[in-house]
Amino acid sequence: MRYIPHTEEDIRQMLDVIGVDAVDDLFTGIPADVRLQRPMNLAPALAEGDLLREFKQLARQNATADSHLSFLGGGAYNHFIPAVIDQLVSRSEFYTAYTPYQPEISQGTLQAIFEYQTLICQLTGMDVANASMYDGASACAEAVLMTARATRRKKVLISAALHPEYRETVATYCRYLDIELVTIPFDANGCTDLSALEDVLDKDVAAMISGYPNFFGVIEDLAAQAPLVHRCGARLVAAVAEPIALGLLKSPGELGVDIVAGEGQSFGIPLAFGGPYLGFFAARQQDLRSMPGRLVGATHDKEGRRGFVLTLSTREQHIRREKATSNICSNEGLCALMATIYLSLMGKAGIREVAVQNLSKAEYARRAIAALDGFSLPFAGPVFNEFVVEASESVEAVLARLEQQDILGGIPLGRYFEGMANRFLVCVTEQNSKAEIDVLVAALAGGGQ
Amino acid sequence: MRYIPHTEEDIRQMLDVIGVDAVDDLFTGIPADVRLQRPMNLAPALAEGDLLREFKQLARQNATADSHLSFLGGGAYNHFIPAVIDQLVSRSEFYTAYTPYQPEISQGTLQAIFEYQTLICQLTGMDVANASMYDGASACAEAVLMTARATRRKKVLISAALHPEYRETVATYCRYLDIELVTIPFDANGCTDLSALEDVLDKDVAAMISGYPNFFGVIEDLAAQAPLVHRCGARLVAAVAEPIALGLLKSPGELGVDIVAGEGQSFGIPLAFGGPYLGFFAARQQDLRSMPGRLVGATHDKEGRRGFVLTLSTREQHIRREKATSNICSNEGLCALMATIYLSLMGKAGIREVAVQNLSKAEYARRAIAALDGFSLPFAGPVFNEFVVEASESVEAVLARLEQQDILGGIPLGRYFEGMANRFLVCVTEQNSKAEIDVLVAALAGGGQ
Amino acid sequence: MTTLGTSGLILNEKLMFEHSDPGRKGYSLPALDVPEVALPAHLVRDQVAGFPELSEVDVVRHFTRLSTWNYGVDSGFYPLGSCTMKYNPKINETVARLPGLAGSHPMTPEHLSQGALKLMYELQTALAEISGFSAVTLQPAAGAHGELAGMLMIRAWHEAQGNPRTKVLIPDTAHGTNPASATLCGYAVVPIASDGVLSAQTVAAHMDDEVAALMVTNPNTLGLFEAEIREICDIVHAKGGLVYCDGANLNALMGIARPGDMGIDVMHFNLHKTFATPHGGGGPGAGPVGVTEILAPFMPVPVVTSGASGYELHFERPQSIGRMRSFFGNFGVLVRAYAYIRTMGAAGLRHASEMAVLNANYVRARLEGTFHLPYLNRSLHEVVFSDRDLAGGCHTLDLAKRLIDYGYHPPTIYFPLVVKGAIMIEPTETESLETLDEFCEAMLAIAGEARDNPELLHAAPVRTRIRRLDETAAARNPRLKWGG
Amino acid sequence: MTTLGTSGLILNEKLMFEHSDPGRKGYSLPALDVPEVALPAHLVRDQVAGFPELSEVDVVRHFTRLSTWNYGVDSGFYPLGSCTMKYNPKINETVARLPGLAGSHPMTPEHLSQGALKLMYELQTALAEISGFSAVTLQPAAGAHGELAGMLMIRAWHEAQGNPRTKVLIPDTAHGTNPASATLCGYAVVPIASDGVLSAQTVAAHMDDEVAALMVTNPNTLGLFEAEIREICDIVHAKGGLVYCDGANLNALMGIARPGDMGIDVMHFNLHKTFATPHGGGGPGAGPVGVTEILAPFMPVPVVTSGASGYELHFERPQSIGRMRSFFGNFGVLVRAYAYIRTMGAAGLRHASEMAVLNANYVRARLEGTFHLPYLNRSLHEVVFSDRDLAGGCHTLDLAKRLIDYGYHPPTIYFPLVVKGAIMIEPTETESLETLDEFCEAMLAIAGEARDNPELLHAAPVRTRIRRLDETAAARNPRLKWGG
Ligand SMILES: Cc1ncc(COP(=O)(O)O)c(C=O)c1O
Ligand SMILES: Cc1ncc(COP(=O)(O)O)c(C=O)c1O
Repeated sequence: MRYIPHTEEDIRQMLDVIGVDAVDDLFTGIPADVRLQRPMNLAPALAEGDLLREFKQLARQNATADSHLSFLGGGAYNHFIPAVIDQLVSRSEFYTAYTPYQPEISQGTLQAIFEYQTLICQLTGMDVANASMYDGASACAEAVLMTARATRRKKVLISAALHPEYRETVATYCRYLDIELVTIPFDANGCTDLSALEDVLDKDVAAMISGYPNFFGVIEDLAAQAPLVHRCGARLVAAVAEPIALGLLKSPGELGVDIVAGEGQSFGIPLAFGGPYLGFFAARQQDLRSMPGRLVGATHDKEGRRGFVLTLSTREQHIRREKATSNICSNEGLCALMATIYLSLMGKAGIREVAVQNLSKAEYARRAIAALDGFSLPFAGPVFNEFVVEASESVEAVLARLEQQDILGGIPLGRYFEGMANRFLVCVTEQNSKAEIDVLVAALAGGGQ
Repeated sequence: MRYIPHTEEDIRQMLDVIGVDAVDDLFTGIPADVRLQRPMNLAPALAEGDLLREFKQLARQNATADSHLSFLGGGAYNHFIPAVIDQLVSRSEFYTAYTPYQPEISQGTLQAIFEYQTLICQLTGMDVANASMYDGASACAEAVLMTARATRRKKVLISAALHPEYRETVATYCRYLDIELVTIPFDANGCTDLSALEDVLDKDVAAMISGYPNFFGVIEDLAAQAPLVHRCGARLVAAVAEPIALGLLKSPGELGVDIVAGEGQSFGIPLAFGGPYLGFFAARQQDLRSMPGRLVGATHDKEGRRGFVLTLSTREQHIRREKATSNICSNEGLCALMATIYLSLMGKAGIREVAVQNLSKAEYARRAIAALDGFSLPFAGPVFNEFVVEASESVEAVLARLEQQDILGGIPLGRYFEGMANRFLVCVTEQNSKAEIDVLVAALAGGGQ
Repeated sequence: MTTLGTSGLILNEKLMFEHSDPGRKGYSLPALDVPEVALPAHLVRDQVAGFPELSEVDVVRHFTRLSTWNYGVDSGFYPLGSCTMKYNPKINETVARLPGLAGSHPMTPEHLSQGALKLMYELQTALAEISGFSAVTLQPAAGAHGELAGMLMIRAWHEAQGNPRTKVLIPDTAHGTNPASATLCGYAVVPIASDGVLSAQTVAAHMDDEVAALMVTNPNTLGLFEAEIREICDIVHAKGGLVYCDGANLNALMGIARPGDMGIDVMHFNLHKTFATPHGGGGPGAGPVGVTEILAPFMPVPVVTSGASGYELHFERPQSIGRMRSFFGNFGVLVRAYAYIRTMGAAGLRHASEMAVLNANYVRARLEGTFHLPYLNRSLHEVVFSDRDLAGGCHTLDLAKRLIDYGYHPPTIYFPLVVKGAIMIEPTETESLETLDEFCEAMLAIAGEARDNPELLHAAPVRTRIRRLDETAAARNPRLKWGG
Repeated sequence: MTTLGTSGLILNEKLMFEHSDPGRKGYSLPALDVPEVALPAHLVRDQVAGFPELSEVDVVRHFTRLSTWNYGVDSGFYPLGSCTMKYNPKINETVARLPGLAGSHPMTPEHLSQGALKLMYELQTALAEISGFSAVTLQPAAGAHGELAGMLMIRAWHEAQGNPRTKVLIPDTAHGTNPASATLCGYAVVPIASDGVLSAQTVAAHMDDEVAALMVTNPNTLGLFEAEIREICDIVHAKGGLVYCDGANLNALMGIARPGDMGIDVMHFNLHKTFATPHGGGGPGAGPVGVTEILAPFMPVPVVTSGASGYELHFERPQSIGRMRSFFGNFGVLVRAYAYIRTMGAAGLRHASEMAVLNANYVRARLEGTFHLPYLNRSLHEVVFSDRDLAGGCHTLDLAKRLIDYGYHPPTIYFPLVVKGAIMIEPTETESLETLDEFCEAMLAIAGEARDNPELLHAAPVRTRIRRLDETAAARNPRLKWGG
């Protein structure tokens, strides 16, 4: 076994030093009645070459943007990933290390996290960001819990236009914590209904949670939500599933948001059938000590040299145990590193340019589809790189027809929203050329005739 | 341009320091009449994502062992490449460095070459090995030149069963150096004809060059050649195109060979349409100072710590210029590193086991094909992992039929040898499962009916 | 003797923001091939203030240099107890990057994701066999996330029985995530004292019908098998409670004993520990959860099933606790773990556990005479010493820092809390006798230094680019971002 | 000021053979699925004596540690003159590894290798346009191999004219490979003196009808343009000779001037220099050769052509010098170079040359007052100083070693031979002003140290894991293998 270095002779020698006769003697502490009395029933071991063949076989059974034209978004986005990222995160000093408990031999990870925290703050307009959460949905759930802690209130409002998986995750986390979740409907623009929000808001409300952009791709009017929410002493949480948008849209911070929880997958992280992704989490100074997750801070060594350490860990489970701000321990370190590299490559100009490309391409597609017979746009609000299309026939039929032409045309919304059986969500990114969009439009048109 | 860091402001500042007004002023040393007065006519620049798409498109137009069953050998072999190799040679300290001129910051490369030299000596049974040559063919040509230098003789005998591209390369190198090349025919075993060899050998002969195994896959009887060659004071050179064989076959050193020149591609180096590969070169102590190429030696620093340096460079072009033992400068360093890693993974047991698998699989295929109507084995000599098949119809027809079934069945020999229009060379490695071999045999049989 | 650690040339590197040069670019995008669109001005921000402007070269050098300040498993021995820092096989990195796996969108229709779903299904099945549970969910992103999922299932089960109960028993050796997870389910945590191992008697004493569950770790964080586990489970079950097992230490047990066979009801796996997936500088990991039949209906949605028309995602599970996150789990991590299981096979996994235990016992045997060993029971995959016998006023922290100078990653320190100045060493099975011997010699040498020249420990590390950092200053005046 | 270089933790590592443990394995092979065959005993060796026995973990750590003792372009500034150590783009590494390119067997029938052949054809065409030659062969594996191919073509052409001639003129600034390559073609080398640049007069004085060729480097190894090149070519041609150009320094000229337009007949490219392919710790490179129309028939076989039925390998070329090697060239390197050209485009390549020249002139301007500059002509892509003005008995070697302590790879030293104590600095265009400033400050600081504290230079490097090595001992008593 190439991963296990022990030779027979090594084992002999080690048993002698330990003073037992056989490896089995090391397990005498395990009572016989709980020991497994048979070999495990697993597929036979594969040599490396056979393993590779088997996994290539599995890989071939998945459609991807290499095999299909893809217009799928909905919380996971097909953005270009510069080759630099994988080559740098493949440096074993990064990916085979663990949490930087020993700062003197973890400065690479620590400085990178410090930079990551800075980039997230710059992007979101927040004061502090943590070192990462599991994903956008769980980060959003942690944000909900944090607002309840910080405000000592137990009611949380959630926009019906928030990503439904985020909503479900929030519900799971709140399930036994006596937090009441109230859904705020959306309006004809596909935006959170402000008057409905105003109606529900009261002094028991800990927070309002809005997508930015929301699940329909629509850019919520956070500037209008913020004063309403703040008036009741509640927190406004923006959940950002597509953070490329932040290269172009007003930052949540500018709009009065208190907490930003989001999904960083768009920042150079592979689609990978849904994970590992990157939950990012940023807040105002006021909530610093309620924050979940790890934080890296700058300090200095004995000789005055700058260095970085994990800090404020009295918030965390390993110190505070049942009183911790979260149970999170391992987070998504390497994904945060990918995002840090992505953002450092894109920089000030690139993040803007890629955002503009997404916006423009989605708009081009949106107009073209809207002009087709049999298709319409149910929501009027401004969108970023996703939009909802309504078909005059069943979405399943439309999408199946597109599949015939190797197009993954969008996400059916019927599974998430009642009354949306004829709607689907189309995403267009900088990866979709005009020619590809034209193919999609023609395919939709072709079927509509 | 992401590879060029200069901003307009940087350029301005630099021009000021230099004391010129414009970048163009730096080129005043180039007379106007040799300057290009138009933009170069090249395809437009591609963004990274488009480049990747374009290269994927090119890549799709090549058949490989992923798309076809491959039985191609002939100097380039489809062996399994452990994933470790690419991940280690992708460490930028290795692949973005150059020749280790500054040993204090090149010890990684230097120690690895020292280990490589050791491994090649162990494998070939030679005393000294250099740091690499371009490939097997050019290494073989350099060996010929070395024997002429060392013996001060001008006639070199070459087995007709040597890889034809090696033979051609030797001819190119010798073209204007007044070295006479004499071909020694092969016999019914597909082996160099010993009596023909004996006939030609005389005191003018600098060397005899034999493949081991030879181009037909046949294991030459070097033990018989050596005394004949040595009797005339000539050198016996073994050219090893498939060094996996050395895991099992007597080492050239044991058989009396003086110089081993070979191709190291089999040792973990991708097929890559023929290069970059790895020329390895090893010799006896007697020829040390005539050797071409770089050598790494052990030494120590001021404080007695072991370290490694380039040594004996008075043989080389940068010191000796027109009197150098070769003109080689850059060699195949990274490929030598790949081979070093490959051999360190395979080790004593692995190199033997993989050799036995190649031998056994080739033999299985050989017997099965020999049993087919319409196919026969023209050569009787013992083979390693390649063998010649004779068809009763044209090879082109046979191979075209196999291609229809996505099989790359072998290399037609008619292009290299007169009278071999009906013969082809089949290679079977550890990568070909029994099932694959059975498919090949069935496909051959199917067409023969 | 030359030590593994020495000093050599290392390059300094500023923060990326300090390298930034206005107008410099590190990206490329194709020219926009559709009309450029503008949003209404009130929606649009200025360029992101403070964002860096770097060339690709700047970025590559920046992170390359940063990496050289780190220490990974590929650098050397990393006996970080409780974290199972075994070797991360390289082929697993390769297969996880196959375009058909890394490029698969989670919203792709199921019939076009059969490879991914099959892999998940097969992994669930293998983990169930290894652990002895009936069903496995792959959704949780890490161990703590698995704990939360598992404890939520326990609570949901109690709710379904009509009484959620109020308390969870947790031994003092437990990891901090255990109480934190229990709290997130609305339970009060009752810490219970163990004497190295938990006695059935103690559990019985605490067990009542307000106790929803006991959370154990087996082997526990002292590296000791909870020998009374079966009896303990019976006691808990008899009072209507359930038993959660923190499976962080499964590396001691593969093929040897199965938590599901011990009476345990729920357990999370740490794929980034037992199943060799890389720790990534702090994640991503994956924390699948195995459950007995009674808890299966409560698993998070969706569940991967195998049906007549292929593999499917099953959403309609009325008793489910719901979703733990978006999509289906840390798939890229699952790919690596599955590759590991397929590479090892049943005998290989068992051999891994055996050698992990052999290695821990060997280190124990070599150090036992010099370092204080608070619990003398037979160790499994890790061993916990204390700093009691360290001379010269030196503490565990000093020893840890001095190990850095010797070229090793220090063990886990000051955990578990029941051992004062704990030094928790988990070698894992991928370390050779040669490595263990060199490490033990370093440990013994440091013990000698503590006696003869304690300043060497207090001053350590001295070979690193920077020396001991002022953590107090960091916490007192938090600087958590550049310029901030 | 903190310098780039500092010292930090580095791990020692033995030779792989010193780690070996009998019976340990680092490989896996599927079980043999056909009957095992044995060869006659007299053909079979014993196991390879001395071969290592290591686990995969051992191997990974071994080479990981070794790598940390190296310095690459990704580590930092590497101004190794004449070698054009520019940044190696990462996407090029990615595309070279695409399975359809990396896995393509060179004996695959042409109609099943159209992607590879197209790439080669397009690269030939692009290189021809960049250099101004009519035809390009991609076969040579490195610059020196290209020189040999080019000089063989020159000789073959002369042979075809009926007189091979006997001599080749080579200026004293030339790289050692130039005379060595000429010798391999059976020519006598006549070194000719230049005064920085070659004068047409000098060439005329040496030119006669025994001279087969002049080998120039343009810009030459002093970084100076051979301004009389056109006249020189005319002189050589007038006497029936041909002009070879060592194209190692093409990075100064892209889009600005083309060797083919200057009267040059043959030139090799160094793709690993000008076209950004990685140097690999000493190769592989690639050394394509461009030729004028009259020499095209002599190019090595096979030649890649584009025909009605697609791209083809053309073998039937009766005047060809033959093959330079097996197969078609260092294809993997060609892939990267082609990717580079497609990324840069015409304007990008020209910009690269401009910025390379700007960078060299900037370094020159900053150091000129302190370091002795033997030739005052306008520099192109590199600048050569001497150590004449270095104080304290310090020489170029001392400066170079001290630069290591400062965190830089030293420049090329003691070449070209015409400058005593040459310090040959080629920054390349991928270095930023910030990097150049820091490097220049280090150079100036070292010049100051030479004056004030020369021992710092003599003792250097002190920050590296090992100090200056005894090269004399290595050569006197060669130990070229382990145990040998
Ligand atoms: C015993 C134990 N339980 C739980 C955890 C938490 O696991 P994770 O970090 O994967 O969330 C750890 C992590 O170190 C652990 O050691
Ligand atoms: C001027 C010059 N010519 C020729 C060469 C030889 O090129 P290669 O090393 O690619 O063979 C070099 C290499 O450094 C060089 O600098």
